[in-house]
Amino acid sequence: MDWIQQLVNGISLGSIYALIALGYTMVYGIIKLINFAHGEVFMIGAFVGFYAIAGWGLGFFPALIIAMAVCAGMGMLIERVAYRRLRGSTRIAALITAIGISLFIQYLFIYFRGAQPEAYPEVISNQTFNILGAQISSQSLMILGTSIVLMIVLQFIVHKTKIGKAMRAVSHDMDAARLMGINVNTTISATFAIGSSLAGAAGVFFGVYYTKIEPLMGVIPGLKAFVAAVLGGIGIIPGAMVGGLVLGVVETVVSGLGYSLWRDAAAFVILILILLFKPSGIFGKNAREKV
Amino acid sequence: GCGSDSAGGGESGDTVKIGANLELSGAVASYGEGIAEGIELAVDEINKDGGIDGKEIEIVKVDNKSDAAEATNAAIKLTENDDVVAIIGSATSGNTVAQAQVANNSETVLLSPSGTSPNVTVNDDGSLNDFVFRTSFIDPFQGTVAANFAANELGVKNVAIYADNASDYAKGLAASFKETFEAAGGKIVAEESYVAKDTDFRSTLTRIKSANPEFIFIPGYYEEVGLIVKQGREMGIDVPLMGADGWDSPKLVELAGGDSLNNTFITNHYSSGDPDETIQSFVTKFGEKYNGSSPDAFNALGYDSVYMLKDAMERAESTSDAKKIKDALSETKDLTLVTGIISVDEDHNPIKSATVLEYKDGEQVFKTKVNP
Amino acid sequence: MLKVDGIDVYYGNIHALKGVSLEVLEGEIVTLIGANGAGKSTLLKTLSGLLKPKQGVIQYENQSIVGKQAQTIVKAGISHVPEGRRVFSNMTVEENLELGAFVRKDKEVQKDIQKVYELFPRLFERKGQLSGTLSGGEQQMLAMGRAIMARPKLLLLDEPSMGLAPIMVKTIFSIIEEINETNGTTILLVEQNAHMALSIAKRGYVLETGKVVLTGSAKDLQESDEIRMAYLGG
Amino acid sequence: MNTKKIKGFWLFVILSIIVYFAVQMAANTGMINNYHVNTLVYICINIILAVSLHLVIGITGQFSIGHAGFLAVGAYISAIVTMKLSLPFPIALIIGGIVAALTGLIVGIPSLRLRGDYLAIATLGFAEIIRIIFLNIDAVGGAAGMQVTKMTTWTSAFICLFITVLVIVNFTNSRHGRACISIRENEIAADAMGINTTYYKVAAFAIGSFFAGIAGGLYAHNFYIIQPVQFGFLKSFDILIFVVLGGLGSLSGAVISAILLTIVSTFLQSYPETRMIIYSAVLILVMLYRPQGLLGTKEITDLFKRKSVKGGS
Amino acid sequence: MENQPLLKVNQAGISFGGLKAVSGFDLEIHQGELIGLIGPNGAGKTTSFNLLTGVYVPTEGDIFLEGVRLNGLPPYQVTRKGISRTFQNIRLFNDLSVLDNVKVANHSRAKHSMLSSILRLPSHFNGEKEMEDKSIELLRIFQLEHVKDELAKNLPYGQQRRLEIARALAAGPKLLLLDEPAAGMNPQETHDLMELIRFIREKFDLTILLIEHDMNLVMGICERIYVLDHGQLIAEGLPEEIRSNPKVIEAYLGEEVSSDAQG
Ligand SMILES: Nc1ncnc2c1ncn2[C@@H]1O[C@H](COP(=O)(O)OP(=O)(O)OP(=O)(O)O)[C@@H](O)[C@H]1O
Ligand SMILES: Nc1ncnc2c1ncn2[C@@H]1O[C@H](COP(=O)(O)OP(=O)(O)OP(=O)(O)O)[C@@H](O)[C@H]1O
Ligand SMILES: [Mg+2]
Ligand SMILES: [Mg+2]
Repeated sequence: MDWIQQLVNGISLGSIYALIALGYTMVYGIIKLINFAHGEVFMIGAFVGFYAIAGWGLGFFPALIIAMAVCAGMGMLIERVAYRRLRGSTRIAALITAIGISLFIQYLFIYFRGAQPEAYPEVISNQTFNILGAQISSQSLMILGTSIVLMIVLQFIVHKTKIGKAMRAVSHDMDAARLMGINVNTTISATFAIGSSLAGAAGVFFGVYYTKIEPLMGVIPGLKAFVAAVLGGIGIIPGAMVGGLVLGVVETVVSGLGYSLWRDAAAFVILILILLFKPSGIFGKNAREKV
Repeated sequence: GCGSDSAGGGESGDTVKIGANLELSGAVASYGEGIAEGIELAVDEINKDGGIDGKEIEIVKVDNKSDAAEATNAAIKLTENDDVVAIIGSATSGNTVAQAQVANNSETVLLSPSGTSPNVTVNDDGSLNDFVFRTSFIDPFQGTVAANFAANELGVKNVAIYADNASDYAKGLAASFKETFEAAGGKIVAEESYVAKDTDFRSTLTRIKSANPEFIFIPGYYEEVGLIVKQGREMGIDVPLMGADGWDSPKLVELAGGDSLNNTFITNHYSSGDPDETIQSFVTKFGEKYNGSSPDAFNALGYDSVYMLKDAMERAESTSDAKKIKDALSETKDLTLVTGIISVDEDHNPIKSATVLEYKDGEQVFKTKVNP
Repeated sequence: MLKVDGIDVYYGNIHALKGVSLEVLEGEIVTLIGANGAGKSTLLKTLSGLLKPKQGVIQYENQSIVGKQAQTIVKAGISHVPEGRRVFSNMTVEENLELGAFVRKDKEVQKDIQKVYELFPRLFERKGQLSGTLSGGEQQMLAMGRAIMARPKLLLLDEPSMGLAPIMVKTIFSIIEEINETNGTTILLVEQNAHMALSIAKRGYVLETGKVVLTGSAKDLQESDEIRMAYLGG
Repeated sequence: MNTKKIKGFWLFVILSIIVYFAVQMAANTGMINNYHVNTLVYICINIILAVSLHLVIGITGQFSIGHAGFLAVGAYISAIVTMKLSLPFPIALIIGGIVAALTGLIVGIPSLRLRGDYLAIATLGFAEIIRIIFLNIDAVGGAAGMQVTKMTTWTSAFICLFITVLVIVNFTNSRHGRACISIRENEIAADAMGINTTYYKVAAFAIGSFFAGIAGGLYAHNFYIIQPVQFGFLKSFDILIFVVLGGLGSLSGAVISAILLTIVSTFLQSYPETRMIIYSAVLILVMLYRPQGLLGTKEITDLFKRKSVKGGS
Repeated sequence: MENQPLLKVNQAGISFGGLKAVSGFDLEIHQGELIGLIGPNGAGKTTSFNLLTGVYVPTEGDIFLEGVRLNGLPPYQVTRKGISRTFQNIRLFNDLSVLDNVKVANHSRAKHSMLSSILRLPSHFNGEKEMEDKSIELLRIFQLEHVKDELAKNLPYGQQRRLEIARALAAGPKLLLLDEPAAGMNPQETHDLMELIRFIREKFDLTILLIEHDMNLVMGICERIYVLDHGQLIAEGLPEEIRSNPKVIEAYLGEEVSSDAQG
């Protein structure tokens, strides 16, 4: 087997997962909600990008910006309409609502445009380099680069800026955060806006890289991104990155060995093994409840 | 205690009630939707022309969520509550099998547009499902055609198969391809699978590439095949590729890109570029109804299913007696449809010729026609 | 400075405050004592905007603050040190202090942090430590320091001595007095430890099952027999 | 106290017998047709699933979102028993249940050490693994699935439902059930009170899996074919939704929401374009306006109790 | 045999990461004693309770109950061996009734099996009846019988604290550990609590170890007192000795406390 080639394949796949997982983990980190609708925001991002490029003839970057902006708005809207009311309720109620929102978006979308897929136009040319016998596409390098940059930016926002501090405060204790003069609603909206715009960006990259987009495209990557986030330690930004890459590489290696049908199973086996030996993910702190 | 009364069903006033049990949500919603579009186009046409025997067709559409249990449920609803005389559905073999016994028991005709697995009409134990028919080829036929084409026309010896493992259709094709190709003295150097909804095929393609095949057979649907072709070509796999009717969609060209599709072949029921009148008028009318889009295989099969029923009803001289209609269906002979000129054999499968097409810069070019 | 008139507060069906009225003058230390569940914390939460009263008036510097968001109230100069400290445990001591100054836009935040460190030298020693790993007394200091960072005019303290070692209790109380004296901060102090609270307060209110049952100067209250029996342990 | 519970028990038995015969009569006299009977069977299956998951999530508080995996095990194993080994259907159901329970043990023992979302994702992962295993076994048809003769009837479905509810209610109202509830309420305190928390978590999980397996047997023999795609995570979510929508911790809530949602979903089949939109909208609205679920933690009997007390006094 | 201590802790300790939360902890408690454990915040008092009850496994040293080594036993087994506890932050089963809270603690003393409960065999009814009777009796002692059907979370704070002690007793301990039972109580309530602790000690023939910051309570009822600071014992002795121990005054009591406590 072509090890280097497979590693390259795995990292390209993994960086897509990572890109989606970053937004996932961000939202989770702040309000502890498994936002199943994240995958749908990703889908919306892909379609907005598509319409911007194919419909209005915009270039890649304007399309990316528009998609991110629309998704940021979507994220805030979803939070406002569906999650805010549930802040005081059990997390499982919020989870079911998230599943509901996810289905709702999917089928509303199908209702208005049908279930058939769409093919992304080629907006950035794709060159293939040959390094050490492995084919590396410029697009996959771009995706990897983007995820790393976004990870660093996010890490910076959360740890160094004022809004980031507000986010962390809200995530620890909402009432205490209020007492510091933090506007909890605004902070959570901002979190959703950032997380969702990342999902939107991921959608556009996905479209460019894989060409095919369709209304149910968010389901599987959404789930995989969630797995990646848990793998890395949920709520931890670099963890999402590493989790995504690990997942991508594991899947690729398993397929590369000829067990492509077991690929998803293998990903879950790895996940479960990591959880069993390190119950809070690769980067998670094993915080036991203090008695 | 059912069946005795429902044989007289389907005749409520002066319409012909036909059920459509389709995958309109869930994983393969796009297939079900494609069939539904075809059905609607045909029904519009027929009703405009005065219906069947003066009666308008009324379609009762139900969603089975791409789930076999729901398909059973929906079929029972159609037969018991809506009293349809026939059901068109479903897109996948599994969901069709899930309603086959319901159709037999309630004596309702079941016509599957795209259920290609042999066990749709003939049960695992060899018994025939009296009331169940289909519009499409069965898997072994297309697989055989493709294998013969590869061995004889392209003259390749070492081939790889890359099949959709989540689809019985693709697995059926792969199996018959393998059997025929090996019988013809060829060698399968790699056999790999993917699962529908996958988007990244590079790792397996890398593996296939290192087996150095001269030809790759890729049974599956265009949604994934488009990506496989694109990614394969990017990785420098430039041998001929081949698939079957599941590839047939204008989307394939968009997804893979015209360049990548050069040197690929498919077996199909028909060629949308065929100047044949039936085909061209279908393509035109479809475009008119669905703002300019061109039909894929599901659209065509859904469309044909309605006409196949219409033909049988006219010959049976009944729009309500399911027994007569199923007898007429099993005697279908030389019926000209968009997807070919068909006759139904004793296993309730349509016999029709297959066309082999080649993609040239995104256009399908007629290559040969193979008779069964 | 603060005038509360006849407020009613509910948790769902539970009627936690029933027509409570009280007054705090500028520069005073006022204490609020009462048994468990009397509604002391509820009152403070209402003042700082975490809860909304169903009825009644709350005037702060002659302006109604009823229905205002917590962050607005903080900006107006009321800081609340909640029951159970509620420090942001995964953040460092210094980050907690910075958050205390969240609403401030001026450039003197760093200077004020130094001032807090002067007030609580222990916090300076631990400024880089995650606050969740501090001891209870240290966390209490942090919670108070954090509240001071907002430069409040009125400081609401909810049971600052709860669960603290006797020596810590003393320290905390002397710091409260110090804050009051040096910064001129007005303080509304909720305490179980009525003895200590009355010893530093000017006036006091006694709350029982959601109602004010007694009020007077700290001295009078300390000498009242009822109070001695119920809250000072005879 | 105890006499009241015994009374409730007999009430339940008598009510069940009445419901059973009412449906049976209606079907025999043609008042309801096959479609209705089939819907009722589907409702029974869904109630069994809901109640079995209720034991795991609602009672023991273990957030498992991979229940479809056990459904799949029960379905496939029982189908193998009847179709390949030609044994009678009741035996197939029991074997399906037992194998599902064993699978529950295998899944539960390692993963129940995890908490909250981590447990959720682990159970989801296990369910996917189970599904992929069936997908790769050609003897059971792989992706194409396995044809199964219809054997499930109203009678068999109802008997299974009756037993499931009885067992789970009896379990819940005993010291063992209380042990499980105490784990849900506060695991550390339960441990400190001498409860072997691991044992009870795993026991509840295995019992829940057993009945999910029984439901799987009924399911397989009702719909003519089983395929791995039927047992994906969306199926698990469907079951989870029954439990949460009814009210976590409320058995009657789970039952009622399983009934309601099955009816809603079946009814919406005829509105294919808007079906899932309406379904998801219902879900969202119920959760937004009743986040504690339809019945909260109460049982339907509590509502009667209160009324009768009021009426009596 | 008479002289064997009920509980013997030998050089026990535990670290979290680099932090030695408790180290070299020695403790000896004899049947029937009432012992206090005090120390500054973060001294390791609660942590030592967690060591005794199996919540944490000691990284050094040994713990013996009646000569039986407890190290490494999970909490539920420690409880069955005879140590039960209350928590610093109340941990009741909030959505269970008061009666059921106590019944849960009775659990391990009941015998009827899961099968007998599912099949509703006579042994189930007998077993449940016995549990119920025992629990009600306990509630009566704690004056909680009238609220037995209330949900635990709806009780006022003081009753919650009492319920927690009742629940701990239902587990049938030989040694009862109380972690700040008087926290958040006013002097009057604290006084009542002291009476209650004395009473149950007599009634159930208990040995009690308690953590408390309220010096009135500690000095009032404890026969001996251990003082922890920074995870280590700094003093041990009679209340009067502790009160005047300079180390304790410096680390914990503060100078004037002796006079205050009398007030
Ligand atoms: N979140 C809540 N939900 C419902 N009831 C509450 C809530 N918080 C407090 N209560 C009730 O309101 C009443 C007043 O509670 P509050 O916390 O204000 O009392 P407190 O005087 O501060 O007592 P403590 O000395 O225990 O702190 C109590 O009966 C309490 O049970
Ligand atoms: N699970 C844990 N992880 C890390 N550190 C811990 C853990 N449990 C306790 N500690 C640390 O051990 C030390 C002792 O804590 P402990 O809770 O035993 O104090 P305490 O004496 O009970 O204090 P208090 O009187 O405030 O309750 C503290 O520094 C605490 O932060
Ligand atoms: Mg309070
Ligand atoms: Mg402690």
